[in-house]
Amino acid sequence: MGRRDEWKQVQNSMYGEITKARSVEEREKVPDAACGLCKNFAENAYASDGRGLCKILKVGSNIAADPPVFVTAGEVGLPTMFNTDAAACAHYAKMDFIDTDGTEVADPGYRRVQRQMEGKGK
Amino acid sequence: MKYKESKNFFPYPENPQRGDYVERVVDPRQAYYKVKPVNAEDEIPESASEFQK
Amino acid sequence: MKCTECSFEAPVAKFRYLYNARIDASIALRQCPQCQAWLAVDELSGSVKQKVGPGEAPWGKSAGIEGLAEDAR
Amino acid sequence: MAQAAKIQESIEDLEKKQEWWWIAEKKRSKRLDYLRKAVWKKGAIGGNYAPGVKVDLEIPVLFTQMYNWWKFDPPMLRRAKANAHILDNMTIFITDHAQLVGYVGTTPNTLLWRIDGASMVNEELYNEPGVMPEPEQASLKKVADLNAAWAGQTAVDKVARILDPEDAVKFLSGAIGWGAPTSAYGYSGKDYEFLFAQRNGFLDIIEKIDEAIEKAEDRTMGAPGPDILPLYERLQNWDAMKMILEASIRYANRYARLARIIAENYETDPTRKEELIRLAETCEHVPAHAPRSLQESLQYDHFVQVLARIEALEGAWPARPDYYHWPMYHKDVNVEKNITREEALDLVGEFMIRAYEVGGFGPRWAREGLQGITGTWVWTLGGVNKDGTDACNDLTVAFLQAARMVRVANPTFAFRWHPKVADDVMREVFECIRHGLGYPSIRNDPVLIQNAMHWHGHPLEEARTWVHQACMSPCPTTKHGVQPMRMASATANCAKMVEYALHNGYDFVVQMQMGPKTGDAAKFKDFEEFFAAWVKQMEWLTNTLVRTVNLGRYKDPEFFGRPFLSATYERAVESGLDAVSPVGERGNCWITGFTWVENADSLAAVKKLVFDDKKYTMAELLDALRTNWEGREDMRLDFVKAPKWGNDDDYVDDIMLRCLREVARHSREIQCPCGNTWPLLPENVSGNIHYSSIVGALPNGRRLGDALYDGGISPGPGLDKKGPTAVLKSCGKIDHVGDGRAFLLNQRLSPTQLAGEKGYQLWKAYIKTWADLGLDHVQFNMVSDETLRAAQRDPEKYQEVIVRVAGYSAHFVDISRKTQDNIIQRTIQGI
Repeated sequence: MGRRDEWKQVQNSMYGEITKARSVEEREKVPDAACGLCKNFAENAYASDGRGLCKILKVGSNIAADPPVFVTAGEVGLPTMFNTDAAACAHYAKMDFIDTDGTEVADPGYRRVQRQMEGKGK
Repeated sequence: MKYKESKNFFPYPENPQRGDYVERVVDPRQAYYKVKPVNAEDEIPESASEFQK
Repeated sequence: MKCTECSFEAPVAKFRYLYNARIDASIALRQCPQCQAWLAVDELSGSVKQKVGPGEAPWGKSAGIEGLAEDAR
Repeated sequence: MAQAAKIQESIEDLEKKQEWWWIAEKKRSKRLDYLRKAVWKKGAIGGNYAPGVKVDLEIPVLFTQMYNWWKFDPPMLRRAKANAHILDNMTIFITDHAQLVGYVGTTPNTLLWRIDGASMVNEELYNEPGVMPEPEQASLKKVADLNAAWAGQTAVDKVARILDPEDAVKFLSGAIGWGAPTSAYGYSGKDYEFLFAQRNGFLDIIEKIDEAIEKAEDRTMGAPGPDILPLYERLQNWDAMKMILEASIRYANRYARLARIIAENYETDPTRKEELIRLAETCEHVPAHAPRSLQESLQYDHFVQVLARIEALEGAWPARPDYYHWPMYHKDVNVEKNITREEALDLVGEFMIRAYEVGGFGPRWAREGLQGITGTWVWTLGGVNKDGTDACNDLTVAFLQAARMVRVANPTFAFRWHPKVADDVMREVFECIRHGLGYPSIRNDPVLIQNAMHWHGHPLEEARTWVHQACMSPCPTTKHGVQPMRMASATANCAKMVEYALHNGYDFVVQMQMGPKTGDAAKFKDFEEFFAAWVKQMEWLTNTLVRTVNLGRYKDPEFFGRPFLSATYERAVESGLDAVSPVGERGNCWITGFTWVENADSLAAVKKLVFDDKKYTMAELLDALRTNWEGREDMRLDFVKAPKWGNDDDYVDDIMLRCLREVARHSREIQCPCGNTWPLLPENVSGNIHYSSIVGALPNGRRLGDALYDGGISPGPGLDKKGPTAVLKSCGKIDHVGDGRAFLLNQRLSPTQLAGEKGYQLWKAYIKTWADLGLDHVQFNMVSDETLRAAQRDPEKYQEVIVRVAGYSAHFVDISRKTQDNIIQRTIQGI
């Protein structure tokens, strides 16, 4: 696979499926083990619409598959959303606390600024 | 009530079936008049209450 | 390091790093992962100097932590 | 109540305490007081919108209805029809006491939502706390439906699909830059020469369009050939321009009609009735015709700004109001004496307030990077005329006086200083700064005129018309000089240059291989190898951003389309091309360099401690950086103590010059769509705070999480230890013509030291040194630590304290805690 094809794959997984039209119910649901509650989730600082990157899993992983696929080697983290269900993820580690104070500024490691995450912090 | 029955409805001279419906709003910071084009025959929604000045 | 508010004890790095008082002083703000208190920490000794109330105590080269982060001019 | 108590205090007492905001309340007219307090602030508090501010859903619904109806039309025509539908049907309002009208939303507390800009912004809006109009559930459903209709169909979606996928992923990581490669958001210049100097009302422009159509039709109905083929598309563009101008006149007439309805049916006060009738007459005359009075002139300008913003969410407000409104001011106040100077001040003050209330929903990075404001409304004052004579006039002074009465954080002013500026004007400039507004910033007109000629080849006469296109960059207002659209995505997070040079191009924050693999830094044998890696990372970073924005600019007429902006541009009206098309433009691009000075300070620290003194190995340093200096505080302080920019120390200043000259060389290798250069312009707005948890630890002693320096060529806060002259001397080593497009310098001065006549003379002497050294910019904060700390303790009492953040001012209470602290950390220089 050439350079362009490799990055196209990343682009698709970052901006393809993840941004398709969703219902209000899908948008509002935050599972008990959501990626946004995991300390390995880094919120994207450009598109603050809830997408982020996993700090451990790389592109090629699929935590929705049965069995899930975990790829930890590679140059780009796995794109995921704050409310992606991570129940089947072996690397899920719930944060001790999350910071939902939107009047402070970007902190990919700790801050979650989505309305749906309000009240999810300690 | 229909728009055309309100004293706050001002029909367009060239097309009286359409017109401006004026509302007075006093919000926490300022007071203003607002207006938008409506059909004379349409019902005034409850949210657009009549006002007196 | 021990949180002066809730007594949570862990290595300094476990306390969320927030930001510095000024770049040329060894005082930094950290947040306790257990009680979320903001703490003024001496990074040289790894000890809490005092709690910083974000809504009350002014912060900067001396405010709120007066005497802890003097101008090193 | 605190306010009632303050009103009792005398102006002298308040002056002594330097509580200028209370003085302003006492001095301004009742009208200005009402209108100033009536504004719903649209700037975000840190990253969130203020309570009560809601997204406008009426406009996106109207737009989507009509845009979908005309799905087979070409871009500009389709947008003209949809936008005309908005102008004909949106709710409009007139605030009590207002003499000027026009807003980008349907009620005063609403934010414009330009739905066709970027799906990811639309998604963000759905998730944003507090901005949905009541009832919230119904609004969420409406927004979800709108988002579904636009998913993948917006301007940014279209650009992202054709970008190289590697560039797209890296740009959208949020690590190296911001902005959006589309004119849906951006900084559009206005062709003031066409509208104001040439006195063209919209009907005059329509006449020109009709002539152009007639000429083109002569050809399309004549002998066939390849040369006539592009004209078919242009004819549709002309139709679009004409259509939106006609709709704009109807929109103004809607205000006229409302004013008359209020006057005739509701208003009982005879004075206000008269005002409303005058307002109606004004809106019947402009924008259809060229203005005849100051009120019409200001109203015309405001309509142009609002109409352009309803078409696209513009992030800047280039303007030169004392120059372009002077003829009508002079006529009304001095010649015909139609209005008094006080009445003129009321209009000027309201003109500023009308701009202050404008705001649209912006993405979080923009809110965090421009905390407290909704865009950089930097208005240009002063300067020279085309023939080089002093352009300052009584309207310049009126703007400076009105600013002290209305005390808005946006717009701010930037003053084009030159040696011929009269002392009484300089005193007015100083008074604004002394009153803590943080503006005007001072710009060196002779240097910047030369700079505009050097980088972009603008002829002297055109260069002399320059206005700030955003915070800092000069742009002429002439037919070929005016830049229709500066897309902000050429805004570089420059600290990443040195960060990537240290980590072989890998970004440990976003966990991605970003820059080129320039080698394991632990194996670098000398400083030159390290510097060479820095140069490669710099070239890669600027190339990536410029490729993105060049493509966005090139494809914008197809992916977005700006009928209104085009209709107000002489060259677009003549050519029938979208104004955003590069054809006919000379080019005036610049790369905004956020977080720039960290490069020089970091490179110098590595040179000193790793390669010269050999106190630490590179491997040790890399280890300390990757663990955020944890447990290495002693080592971190050593790196802080290494030579730092701003102390007149050649060790580090020479490195700064080397860096700048490498970028300047590369600026001529990369080209804009017009074939012109891309010089660097270091400045930060509040991007230094937005990026604080995105840029990793650096060898200047900074940790991940710490605010970056406040920007431009300003020394690190508290690191300029040798006084103000040393700062000026370091900055004066830069060639402010050839090393880049402009260089922002923040300075904090003591309000106590600069009180009274003595203070003015001290400041004037400082400005003389600044000018003699050839610096192009300086701006001042003159609010004491004491006041700022008191404002942190008791924000309710200090709502009106304004500070200079970087290229803009903001209310201190509207910026995040980290930003407030960063401002307090800046050294107060005694001069």
